[in-house]
Formats: sequence, structure tokens, C-alpha cells
Amino acid sequence: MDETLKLAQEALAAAERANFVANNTWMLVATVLVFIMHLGFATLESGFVQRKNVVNILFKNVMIVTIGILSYYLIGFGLMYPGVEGEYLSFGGFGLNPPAGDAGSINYADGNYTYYTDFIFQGMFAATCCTIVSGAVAERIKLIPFLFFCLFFVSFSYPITGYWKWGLGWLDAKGFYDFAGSTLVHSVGGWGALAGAILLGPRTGKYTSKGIKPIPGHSMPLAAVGVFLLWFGWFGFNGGSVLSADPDAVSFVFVSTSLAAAAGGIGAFIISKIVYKAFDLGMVLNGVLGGLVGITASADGVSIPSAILIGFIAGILIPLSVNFFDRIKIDDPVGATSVHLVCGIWGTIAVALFGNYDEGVGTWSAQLLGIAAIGAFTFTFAFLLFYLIKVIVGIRVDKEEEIQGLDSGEHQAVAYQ
Amino acid sequence: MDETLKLAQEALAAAERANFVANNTWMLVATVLVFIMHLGFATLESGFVQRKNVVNILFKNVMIVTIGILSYYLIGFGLMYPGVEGEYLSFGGFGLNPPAGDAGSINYADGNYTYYTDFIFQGMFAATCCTIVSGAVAERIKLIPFLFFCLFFVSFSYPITGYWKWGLGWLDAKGFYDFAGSTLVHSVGGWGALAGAILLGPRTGKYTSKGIKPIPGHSMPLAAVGVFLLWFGWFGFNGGSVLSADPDAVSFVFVSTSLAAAAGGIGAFIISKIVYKAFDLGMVLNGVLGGLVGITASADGVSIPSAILIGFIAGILIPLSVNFFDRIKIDDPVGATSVHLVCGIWGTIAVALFGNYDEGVGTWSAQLLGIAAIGAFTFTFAFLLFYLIKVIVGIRVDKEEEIQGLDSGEHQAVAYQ
Amino acid sequence: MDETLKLAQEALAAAERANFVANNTWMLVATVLVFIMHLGFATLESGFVQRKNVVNILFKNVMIVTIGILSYYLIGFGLMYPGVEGEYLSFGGFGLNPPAGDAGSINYADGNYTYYTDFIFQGMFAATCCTIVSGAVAERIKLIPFLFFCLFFVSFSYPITGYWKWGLGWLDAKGFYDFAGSTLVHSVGGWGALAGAILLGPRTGKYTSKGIKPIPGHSMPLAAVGVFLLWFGWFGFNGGSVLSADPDAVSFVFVSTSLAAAAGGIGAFIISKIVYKAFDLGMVLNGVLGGLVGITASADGVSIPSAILIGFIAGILIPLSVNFFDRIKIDDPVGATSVHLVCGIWGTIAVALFGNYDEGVGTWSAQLLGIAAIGAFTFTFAFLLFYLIKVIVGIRVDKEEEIQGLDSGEHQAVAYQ
Amino acid sequence: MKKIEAIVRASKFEEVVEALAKDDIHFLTFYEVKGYGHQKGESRSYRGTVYDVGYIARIKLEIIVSEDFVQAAIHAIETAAKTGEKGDGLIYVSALEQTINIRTGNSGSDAINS
Amino acid sequence: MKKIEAIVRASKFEEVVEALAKDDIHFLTFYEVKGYGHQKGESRSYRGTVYDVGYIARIKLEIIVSEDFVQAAIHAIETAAKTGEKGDGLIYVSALEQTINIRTGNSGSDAINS
Amino acid sequence: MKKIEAIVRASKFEEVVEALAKDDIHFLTFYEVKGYGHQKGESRSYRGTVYDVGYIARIKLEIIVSEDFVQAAIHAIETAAKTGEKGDGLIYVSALEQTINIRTGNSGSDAINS
Ligand SMILES: Nc1ncnc2c1ncn2[C@@H]1O[C@H](COP(=O)(O)OP(=O)(O)O)[C@@H](O)[C@H]1O
Ligand SMILES: Nc1ncnc2c1ncn2[C@@H]1O[C@H](COP(=O)(O)OP(=O)(O)O)[C@@H](O)[C@H]1O
Ligand SMILES: Nc1ncnc2c1ncn2[C@@H]1O[C@H](COP(=O)(O)OP(=O)(O)O)[C@@H](O)[C@H]1O
Repeated sequence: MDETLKLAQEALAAAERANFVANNTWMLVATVLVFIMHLGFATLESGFVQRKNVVNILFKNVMIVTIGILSYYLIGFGLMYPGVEGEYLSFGGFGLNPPAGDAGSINYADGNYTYYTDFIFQGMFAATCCTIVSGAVAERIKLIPFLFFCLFFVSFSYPITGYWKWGLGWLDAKGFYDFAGSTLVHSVGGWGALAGAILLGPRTGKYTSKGIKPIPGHSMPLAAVGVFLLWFGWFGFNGGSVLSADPDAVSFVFVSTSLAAAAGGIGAFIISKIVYKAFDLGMVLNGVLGGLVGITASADGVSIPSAILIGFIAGILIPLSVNFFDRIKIDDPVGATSVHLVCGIWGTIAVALFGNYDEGVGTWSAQLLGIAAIGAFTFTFAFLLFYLIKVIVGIRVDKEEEIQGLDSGEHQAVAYQ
Repeated sequence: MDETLKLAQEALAAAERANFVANNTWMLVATVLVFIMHLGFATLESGFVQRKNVVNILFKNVMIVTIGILSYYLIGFGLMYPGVEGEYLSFGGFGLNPPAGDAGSINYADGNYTYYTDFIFQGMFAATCCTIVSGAVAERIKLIPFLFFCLFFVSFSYPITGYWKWGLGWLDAKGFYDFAGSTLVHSVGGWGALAGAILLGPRTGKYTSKGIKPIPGHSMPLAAVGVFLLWFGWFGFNGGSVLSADPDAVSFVFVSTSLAAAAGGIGAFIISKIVYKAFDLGMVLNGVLGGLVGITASADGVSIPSAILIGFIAGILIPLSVNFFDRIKIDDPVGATSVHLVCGIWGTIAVALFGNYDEGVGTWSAQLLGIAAIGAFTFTFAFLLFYLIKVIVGIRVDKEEEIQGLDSGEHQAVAYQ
Repeated sequence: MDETLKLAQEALAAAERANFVANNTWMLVATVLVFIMHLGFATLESGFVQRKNVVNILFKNVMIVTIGILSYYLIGFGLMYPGVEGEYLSFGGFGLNPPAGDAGSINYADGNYTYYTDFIFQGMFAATCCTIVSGAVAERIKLIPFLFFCLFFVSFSYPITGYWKWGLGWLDAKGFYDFAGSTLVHSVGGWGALAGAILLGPRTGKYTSKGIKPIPGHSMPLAAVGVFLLWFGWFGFNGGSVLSADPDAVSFVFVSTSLAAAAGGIGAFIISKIVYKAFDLGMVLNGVLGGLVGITASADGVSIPSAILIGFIAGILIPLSVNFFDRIKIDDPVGATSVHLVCGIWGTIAVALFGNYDEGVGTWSAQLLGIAAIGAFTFTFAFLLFYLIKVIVGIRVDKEEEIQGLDSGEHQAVAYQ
Repeated sequence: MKKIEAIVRASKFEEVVEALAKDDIHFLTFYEVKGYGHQKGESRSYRGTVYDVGYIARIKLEIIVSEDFVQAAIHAIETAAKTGEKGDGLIYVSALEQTINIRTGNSGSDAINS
Repeated sequence: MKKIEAIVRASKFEEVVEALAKDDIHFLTFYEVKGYGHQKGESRSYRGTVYDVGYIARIKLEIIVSEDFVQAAIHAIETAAKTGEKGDGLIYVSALEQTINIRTGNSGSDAINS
Repeated sequence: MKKIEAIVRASKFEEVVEALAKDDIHFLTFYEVKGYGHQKGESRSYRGTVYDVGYIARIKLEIIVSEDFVQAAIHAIETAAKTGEKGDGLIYVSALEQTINIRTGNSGSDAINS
């Protein structure tokens, strides 16, 4: 009977371990899926830029990932998850400081994942915000100044606002809700993109006296590959944000995310046909992304029909927003502001509109406060940072180089031989 | 002692939960893998079409996924899994109706996956059948009529025949066996492809008085990327069709699937060298796909040597079949009919030849009946649907547009700048 | 009370099963990730070769995978894991011989994975060594002779040296340590690459009287896609080499691997800027790969700062090594020798420098012995094999064909239309 | 010897080559060009903006023939390349002072009949 | 009729076309060429080696005009294409014996004013 | 001034450029062309069907030289480009009425010696 007790205890321990292993495995798979989103961005952006700037955009995307992960290791993680609640700013220390023994393992997050899993999953998100910026400032920004921007943006701006909500800072206390980062990741990137696009000004020849002169991307296949890869990665981005492998939650998130993405594509398809009289691949691709960004804030807490509606509206917003930014002469070669900023804001509002969360969570006031606070902070941070760099070393390549292309200018190379 | 009992019960519950989490996680990973097959198809098909039709094929592939998932949500799932056995046709209702509580969760499928997992895994399969069609009708079909075809094909034809077997309809009762869809997915797509290719007729200039004039695809790298991605996704397609993470079954399926794919490549390599005197990349790529399609019906129930043989024969069939369809002047730009229809039928027959299944399952009569019944239904459905669309709005672009390319015609765009 | 005992036993069994399912699922996911590395190599290599040789390199990469998996099934697995310890050479039999019942299942590897999982995971690694070679001998080697080389290299050379360590052969007994294959996979491929590059000689026009004439790759996007996919797959390559889903170990490996890859990119970035005055995309891409290869031997047993240092140094080695091989006129179109051989050796040495392993494991003597023994065996094997093929049928295409390109020569095809 | 240059639609190119062959003109060189002419450029749509690329794509032929083939060649091209729509293109002829076949070294009309 | 050929910088091409249009020359054909001249080729860097591709990329224009437009065309191109830097390129003019418009069949100067 | 045009094999192009350089001819323009001639086109294999693309790929050179360089240039090209196999190509020379250097404005032979 004493035997039996031991056996039962042993069984329970083994069962808890098994749950731990299964949950952690999913979180690691989700990490891998989020990683590949960087390839998604790299291909999407290189597809949407001109042939003469492809090496440059690829170079940036590779560097962003390396810088992003390393700086998140050095500073970002400590800033975003200091382990202090309710603050505006707090720092948990440099590098990784895993709690010893089970405290960093099975007990770190109720048997859902380890300390290292936590870091690497979060670390994969970090670089994303800079990748979003790189698309909007493409084809005219200087390489090194841009990398400097990324270093500071991902080391400070992203983790600080990330702390406010996911690090259980003050915004979380206020009931602000953002499931997987419509605001914390996408809008943040979008605000940075907007700041950069404004300070840089449009590409030479984009807005002429004769009106808008489109500068088409050089490879639609690359762009399409990018969108499929991003959708692919989004299963990890949203599915992993459940922070466990809870079957009900994760499978629900898969469904809401996929249907929203699909609805986004349909929405963009309809509008670009009706309003712009064309079957515009670029629009439909961005519509899918819009749907994904839109559902990201509430993928775990809306009804499926709501998810579809959220995605559909996001898809509709894309062509209108792209057109709007062109009208106000803010030149964004890949449409990052429309996809990540506009749909990110929409998705965060959708939490208040459609979300089924606990009392006081995701309220109108909380959501608007979050959008405003994070928007204000991030835009200011990015704008000042870009501005500083601009006055010190300059951020825009000279006109001759822009016309020749950044590949021959910055890299003495060509993308295709 | 009462304590002990509680503890033991607790342990058992925890253990069952852990099994549930692990199984469901695998099913979700499999879903993600099946999803990326759509990128595989998109790249394969765009690689095999001419430069002037690339935007069009990409556009179609993106739209198919969005339409496929949404329509499967609206109608398909209810038609395919109505929860009624042995029938020819039955409808479980629109949209998603998850059983409440554990009934939709741990008890939904003996702790293997949730209701939502079931839907999204199945939903990813659905669009595939249309993607297969899109390859065969590429470079000459009108966009909107084709999307209409897809809407009806994926909403009705695919789920109805799917119900017959996987939904436990009449064919299942007859002992028809198709593990992961050699017939239910691939042949179904292949029959639709055949119907479309026949009704459309060949591309202008393909079959001249001077004989067959090959119209080479515009990018072999894109095509190769497609095949690798499809193989990659097939691990989820076949591995997920185990409908649990059962280690023995899934790992066996991985081995049989991989070896069949490899053997398919070798088979096509040998034949295209011997018969056609060339190291033909397109053939070898299609040979790998042929091997994958061939093993799909029996990946869980044949010996490994049989799996290799099945794949090898499928690989041999590819060059012969491609050549056959060219001889009878059925023009299929990507070889979809050879890969999915011919090898799908072969794979379904292979069940009877090599399969080790329960008494009365996968018998010759059952397999032939299944092939015939599903073939007859699907071909008729697709043919009539295409025909109806043809007489009402027409399905083929005019010659001038075909020569100019569908990209400038339908999209006023070019794939590469 | 008897009841309770039964219940407790049942619970324990269920819990053990759950652990088994979770572990095996991770190993299968890792297998899928390793598989996609073959696409990574295919795209990387085709990006780095000239337009006129793209079909040829793709063809080789597809054939290598098919040959690799099949030959590993036929012979390789039996040679690499004969189940005999401490030997130099031993053979476990042809094909697959799974132990019956639980012995091949839950008890095969303490409930971590099945026999079939073991085979397929190992099988995915095998082909890699040949893919590495194919890059270095690209643009001038004859197709069939090369495929012959692969057949023997992957059937005998790779599994024999693999047995020495992972098969628990003599090197393992000596305390040699190589976690995931810096030496066993990458250096082995690198030695083969070196042997081939030496015997073939440089591409026509690479080393002229006027000095080195670079022959740039034809598509930087393809090359970049390759590197991202390889990094993606490396999560399975290193993460799967834990041979279980142990949360602590796997998550740690994810972190060390990612940070080393990032540091490798940074290292190559700095050196190529300082020494070669250029923002060289090719170098940064190879730097990332160098970091990955470098950490592969010790990803589970070094501190995170050491992992970063290992990656960083590997990144630094890349430009220097590429330049060194060019100086001694060994022509390697993709830089495979620098990435896989040089960084593979560095990574294996790093085990002795930074590794925290049991007494007598990964000592300087053991590591150097391993590098020397495996290097000597593999280089000799590859050199003799290439040499034999050379004298019998010749290995190099004639100059006219080389200038025309292997695509029109060997395949009567072009990669792009 | 004369040099005949012609700018024609890509969609008509094959017919032109066949027409020339009928008149025993089997040798020619061609390449892709872009042009501005009566026909306005193709209109494209990108990101909700419709625009005109300005130019149109055409194929240019260059044919070296001896005096007595000129009219036949012109006639063949004219009839085969004509659609009557704007954009059909031009033919223009100029005189050559020397023509040498690299392989044979023959010059003049022998340069091309060898 | 005359044929004016000009080799200009890609970055100047649009200005040249506009300048010609100002002088009522709306028809022309152009294509991408590479050239060796005073200006040395672009320098490239690959895998740690800096090298010179030798040539530079340029756009070649071909304009068929009647006698009286020649000087205007040359002037327009010269002024619009000039930067003063090495690499500006060349203009050269040759005589045509015949010019036929494929659509109209008109020849001579009517070939291009129709 | 004369315009020398030559159609040569891609594999011979570099040798031709070097040969011309030896004769002090450093300036030229070139572009890729396709051609029909004695040599039949490359044969291709796709999906089990072998076919002939018809044309062969070649490089066309365009060299503006003054009278007295013509023979040297022709000779250089002829010898460097010759393989003796079908497909070696052609050289043809025509007269120019004007030549202007855009940068210097010089015309005639000065256009290219500046
Ligand atoms: N004067 C010209 N000089 C050079 N090329 C010309 C000229 N006129 C026409 N072309 C070429 O012919 C093409 C067709 O000319 P276009 O005027 O559109 O045909 P059409 O005269 O039949 O209306 C143009 O795009 C251009 O490439
Ligand atoms: N003699 C020539 N024959 C043919 N093309 C020439 C000649 N001289 C110059 N070019 C073309 O003009 C381009 C610019 O010539 P370049 O000498 O660099 O300009 P610039 O004379 O203004 O210095 C060259 O790259 C070449 O394409
Ligand atoms: N009469 C011609 N007019 C225009 N181009 C020609 C002519 N003859 C030959 N060519 C060009 O030269 C290339 C080689 O000609 P070909 O007759 O094959 O060489 P060879 O005369 O040495 O046999 C052709 O492909 C074509 O581009």
C-alpha cells in the first residue's frame, strides 16, 4: 500500500513531466515557425523592390535577424521581462539568468515551457519590428544608419512597450489586451516604418507633377512566396502565443487565424476589383497579411464569425490605406504601414468590439489607451532616433546612387547575373 | 489510502491529458505542414508556366486557398463529416458546431485531437483539389470563371466524395481504403484537371502540324522549390492522416512516404533517360511527386519494400503518362493529370496489391469500385460545371490575350520587372 | 486497494506512453526540419552558380536526396548503427530490421523514439554530406560520374565514420565528442568537397594571369532563401540531436544554435567590411552558415557566451578561408569547404576549448584524434573514389560544354525562359 | 549588299520568319527592342494605380541581303507583319560597303551564300 | 530619310525622350546595350575580390527621321544626354535608302508621319 | 566615319575585344542577339520531347571607327572570332554621315579620340 502510494506519486510525476514535454515541444515548434517569418519578410520585401535594390534589402534582412536576436539576448529580454509588475520601465539584467533547477524548467511556467524556450520564442518576435520598418524605408535609406536604427529600436523601444503589456507593466494592469501583438509587434513596427518613411521622403520620381508614378516590385513570385511563408509562420506566431500546447486554445487560434487570413484576401480582392478595377496580386497578398495582423490581437477570444469579419475588414482596409498613404505622399514600397500599422490598430480595436474576455480586460478605454500610449512612445522614439541619425550622418543615399540602385552603390553587386 | 486513490486518479487524468496534448500538437503541426503545400503548388505551377502567365497563376493559387478554407468552413466540413454513416449524401450543417465541453475536446476523438483541430486539418486538404486543377488549365483559362469552378468544386464535389470514405459513407462500408487520399484528394483533383483540360483544349501552338511544340516552363528553380516544399508538406499530409501521434504508425508512415518519393524520382530518372534520352529535371521532379501520390493511399499498410516499389512504378508512370496525354493532345502545362490522376489511381490499386489490412478492407473489388465511383462522379461534376460556365460566360481567354499573356490581359501586370 | 494499485499502474503506463508520444513527435518534427535543409542547399547552390548551370545543380540536388535516402536504407543505416560497440567497421545487415513489439517501439530508446523514427531521422542527415560536395564541384563536373561518387560516398564513407562516433565505435570509446556533426556530417562533406575540387581543378577562367576573376552567382535571392532555410532546418538538425524532446536540453540547444548563427553573420559582416571593404551579402550568408556549423559539435554543452564566441569566430573564419582557398587556387563556387570543412573543424576543436562534458569526453586529444582520423579516412576515400572515376570515365565536362553551360550540355535545357 | 532592318510585333515574328523563308531568305539576326510610336504603351495597374509604361515591346530584325533580294524581303515582311492596327512597325533599308563572312572569309554576296 | 543612333546613359534616357518630344520627334526605338569607352566599367565586389566588369550599361536609341529633323534631333539628344562626365556616349547618323511603314505601306517621310 | 557591325559567338567575344584592343580600338558597343543562319539552332529537351529552338544566341558588336581603322578592325575580328565551324557569323560595314560625341561635342573622328 505504501508501494501503491509511491507508484501513484511516480505516475503523477511522470504525467506532469509528459505534459511539460508536450507543451514545451509545441513552444519550440512555434519558435521555429516564427523564425521562418524572417524569410517571409525577406522574400516579400525583395519581391516588392526594384531589381537594382534587391541585394541591399536581403542584406538588411539578414543583418536585422542577427542584430535582433543578439541585442534581445543582451538587453531586450531583460527590459521586456524584468519580473517587476505594473511599472513603466524596469530592467531585469543583461543576458540570460535562468533560475536554477526546476525553477527554470518545469516550474518556470507551470510546466508549459523552460526559461530558454521563453527567451528564444520571444527573441524570434523581436527582430520582426525592424523588418517591418526595413520594407517601408527600402530603396533609399543608407545601410549603416539603418542598422544603427535597428539596433536601438529593437534593444529599447520594442522591449519597453512590450513590457507595458506582456511584461505585465502598467498597460496590462489597465486591462489592455493584445493577444499576440497586433499592437505590440505590428503597430510598433508600423510606427517605426511611418517615422522613417516621413523623414526619408518618397523615392525619386514616385510623386511627379503628372501624379503618382508606380514603381512596381521586380518579382511577384518572390512576393507571393513571402506571403505564404508569413502565413505559415503565423501559426507559430499566434499559436505559440497561447504559451502552452493547450489543445482547445491552440486549435481554436489556428482556425480563427486561418479564416481571418482567408477573409483578408477576399476583402482585398473585392475592393481592389471594385474600386481599382484590377485583379491586383500585390493587393490580395497584402490583404492576406492584413487579415493576419488584424486577428493577431484577438485570435484567442473572438467567435469564428467575428474572426472572419475582422480579417475581411482588414483586407478592405489595405487597398484604401495604400491609396491613402500615396495620396499624402508617404512612400512605402512594400505597404508595411498599411499592413502592420493600420491593420494592427484595427485588430487592437477589434478586441474591444468582438472580444470575449474577462471583466475589465480589452475594454474600449483600455484598448484606445494602449494604442495611443504605445503609438505615441514608439513614433516619438523612432522619429527622434531617425532624426538624430539623419543630422549626424544622414540617412538617405544621394540621388545618383538611388537611380543607379543601392546594390551597386552600397554593395558593388547585382542581385541577378 | 483514500488519498492514494485520489492521487492515482489525478495521475491518470494528468497522463490522459498529456497524451491528448501530445497527439493534438502533432495534428496541428501536420496542419501547418499541409498548409505549406499550397506554396509548393504555387511555386511548382508558376515555375512550369510561361513568364507571361506567372502573375495569373500566383493570383489563382492565393485565391484558391482563401476560397477553399472559407467554403470548407461554410459548407464543405458539414458535407464531408455529417456524422451519419453509410449514406451517399448527408449534411451536418453550416459552419462549425463544436460539441460542448470535453465532447469537442479530449473526448472528441479519443483524446487525439479537438474539434477545431479536426476542422483545420481537413480544411487544409480541401483547397488542394482545386490547386491541382489550376495547373492543368493554366495559361488559357479565364480567371473569374475558374474561381467559380473552384468555389463549387471544393464546396460540393470534393466533400461529397470525401464523405463516401472518410466521412464513413457508403464506400467505407464497402471496404474501400484510401489512407491519405490518393483517390479522395489527388485523383479527385486529377479528374477535375482532366475535365478542364479537355473542355479548354490545348494552348495555342502546342500541337502543330509539325508535331508537338513544347512550351517550357519559365523557371526551373521555382519548380524545384515547389517539389521540395510538397515533399516537406507530405510529411504532414500522410503523417497527419494517422489522426494521432501514435509513434509507431507515424514514424512508419514517414519512412514509407520518404522512400516512395525517392523511388519515384529514381524511376522517372531512369525512364526519361532510357526512353527520352535526357536528364529531364521536370520529369524527375514530377517523378518524386508521383511517388508521393502513389504511396498516399497505403502509406500506413504496406511493407517498406512494397512502398519503394509503389513509388518506383509511379515514377515510371510519369514520363509515359505525360507523353500519352501529349499524344492524345490533352494539354496539361504542369503534368497534373499524370501526377495526381494517374499515380492516384495507381496508388489506390496498390492498396489491393500490397496492402496488409483487415479482412474485407482494400480488396480489389472495393478499390476498383472506389476508383470508378469517385472518378465517375467527380469527372461528371467537373465536366458539367466547366461546361455550364463555358456556355454561360466562356472559360477561355481570346487568342490575342493568350499570346500576349494572361498577366497583361487579366491583371495589367508583369511578374518580373 | 487492489483497484487503486491497478489504477496507479495504469496511470504510470499512460504517463510513460505520453512521454513516448511527445518525445517521438519532436524527433519526427526534427526529421521534417532536417529534410527541408536539402531545399536550403538546393537553393543556396543554385543561387551561387551561373545561370547556365542552374538546371544541372538542381538536378543533382534532387537526385542526391533520392539516392541518399534509398542507399541509407539499403546499406548506410546498417553500417552506421550495427549495434556493435568499439569497432572500426561492422555491419548490421541490409534494409530495416525493426525489433519486434515494444523493443522497436517504446523500449527502443527509453521511450524517446521508435526504430523507424531513428532510421528516418538519421537518413535525412545522410544525403547532406553529398550535397555539400555538389556545391564545391559545381559548374564543371559530369553528372553521372558525380552521382556515382555520391552513391558510394553516402553508402560507405559517411556511415563508416559515423559509426566510429555515433554508432558507438572506437572514436566514441576514445572520448571523441561531436554533438550533431560538425565533423561527422559537415567536415565529412567538406573533405569530399576538397578532394573533388582539387581533382577537378578550377573553373575555366577563374584564375587568370591577371589574377582571380570572380564568377558571381546568378541569383542572390535564391542564395538568401537557402541560408534562411538551412538555419530553419538546423533547429531540427541540432535540436533533434538531443534524441529526445527533453525541454531543458532542446530549448538550450535552440538558444545556443541561434545565437551562434547570429554571431557568425556579425563576424563575417565585420571582417568582410574591414578586410575586403564591402558589404558582401555572400560572405554574411556564409558567415551565418559558418556559425551554425561551428556550434553544431557543442550546441548542448557550452555556455551561451561561449556559443556566441564560437559562432563569431566561425563567421570571421569564412572570409579569410574563402580568400585562402582562392589564393591556393582551389575553386569552390559556393564556399562549401570554408563553411563546412573549416568551420566544422573549428567547431570540433571548440568542444575541447569551451565544452562542459564528463571527464574524458571531448578532450583535446580526443577531438584532434577524431578530426584527424575522420579527415584522413574521408579525404582518402573521396580522393581515391573521384580519382578512380576520373581515370575510368572522366569527371570533368569538356571546355566547350563548360563555356556553353552544363544545362544545355547535359540537359539540353535552360533554367529560365 | 543591303541591310534591311524591321521592327515588328512579337506575335507576328514567326510568320515573318516563315514568309522570308518562302522567299529563300533564311539568314537573319533579331533582338528585342522597345519603342515609342503611334501606338501608346501598354497600360499597367499596380497597387491601385493605373499607368502607361509609355513604350511597347517589339522585335527588331536585321537582314543582310544582296540587292536583288531587297524587294522580296520587304514584301514578305510587310505582308506577314501587317495587322492594320497601330503598332505594326517599320522597315528601313541601308547600303553596306563591305560584308564579310567570318568563317569563310568570303565577302560581298558570297558572304551569305556559303 | 536618315537613321540617327545614339548611345546614352540610362539615367538620362527619359530626359532625352522628353527633349525629342519637344522637337516633335515622338517615334523611336531603344534597347539596352553595353559598351567600352573612355569610362571604365563598374567595379564589383564578390567574395572578397573587387573586380571591374569592363563594360558599362547604356541605352541605345534608333530614330528614323526625315532630313530636316536631323539637326534638331541631334541637338536635343546632345543637350539632354550630356553630363560632362566620361561616359556620355555618342550620336551617329546614316542614310537610309528606303523606309516603309508596315501598317500604311507608305514609304519615305510618309512612313513616319501617318 | 564608318560603322562596323559584327555578329560573333559569345565564347569568342572576349578574344575579339582583346584583338581589337591590340589594334588600338578600345571603344565599342555590344548587345545580345539571336540569329538564324547556316548553323541550326540548339536542340532542347522538355518533358520527353526534343525540339530545336531554331535560333542561336550571338553577340553583336557595333564599332564606330574612322576610315583608316576599318581594315585593321575587320581583320582583328575575323581572326579572333573564327572557329571554322558553322555559326561564326558576319561582319558588315556601313558609312556614317555624322558622328558626335555627346560629352565633348566633337564630331567626325574627333568624336572618338577624346
Ligand atoms: N520614326 C521611328 N524611328 C524609330 N522607330 C520607330 C519609328 N516609328 C516607329 N518606330 C518603331 O515601330 C514601332 C511601331 O510604330 P507605330 O507608330 O506604333 O506603328 P504604326 O506606324 O503601324 O502605327 C514603334 O514602337 C517603334 O519601335
Ligand atoms: N567608337 C565607338 N564605337 C561604338 N560605341 C562607342 C564608341 N565610343 C563610345 N561608344 C559607346 O558610348 C559609351 C560611352 O562612351 P565613352 O567614351 O565612355 O563616353 P565619353 O566619350 O563621353 O567619354 C561606350 O560605353 C560605348 O557604348
Ligand atoms: N544574312 C544575314 N543577315 C543577318 N544576320 C546574319 C546573316 N547571316 C548570318 N547572320 C548572323 O550570323 C549568325 C551566324 O551565321 P551562320 O550562317 O550560322 O554562320 P556561318 O556563316 O559561319 O555558317 C547567324 O545566327 C545570324 O545571327
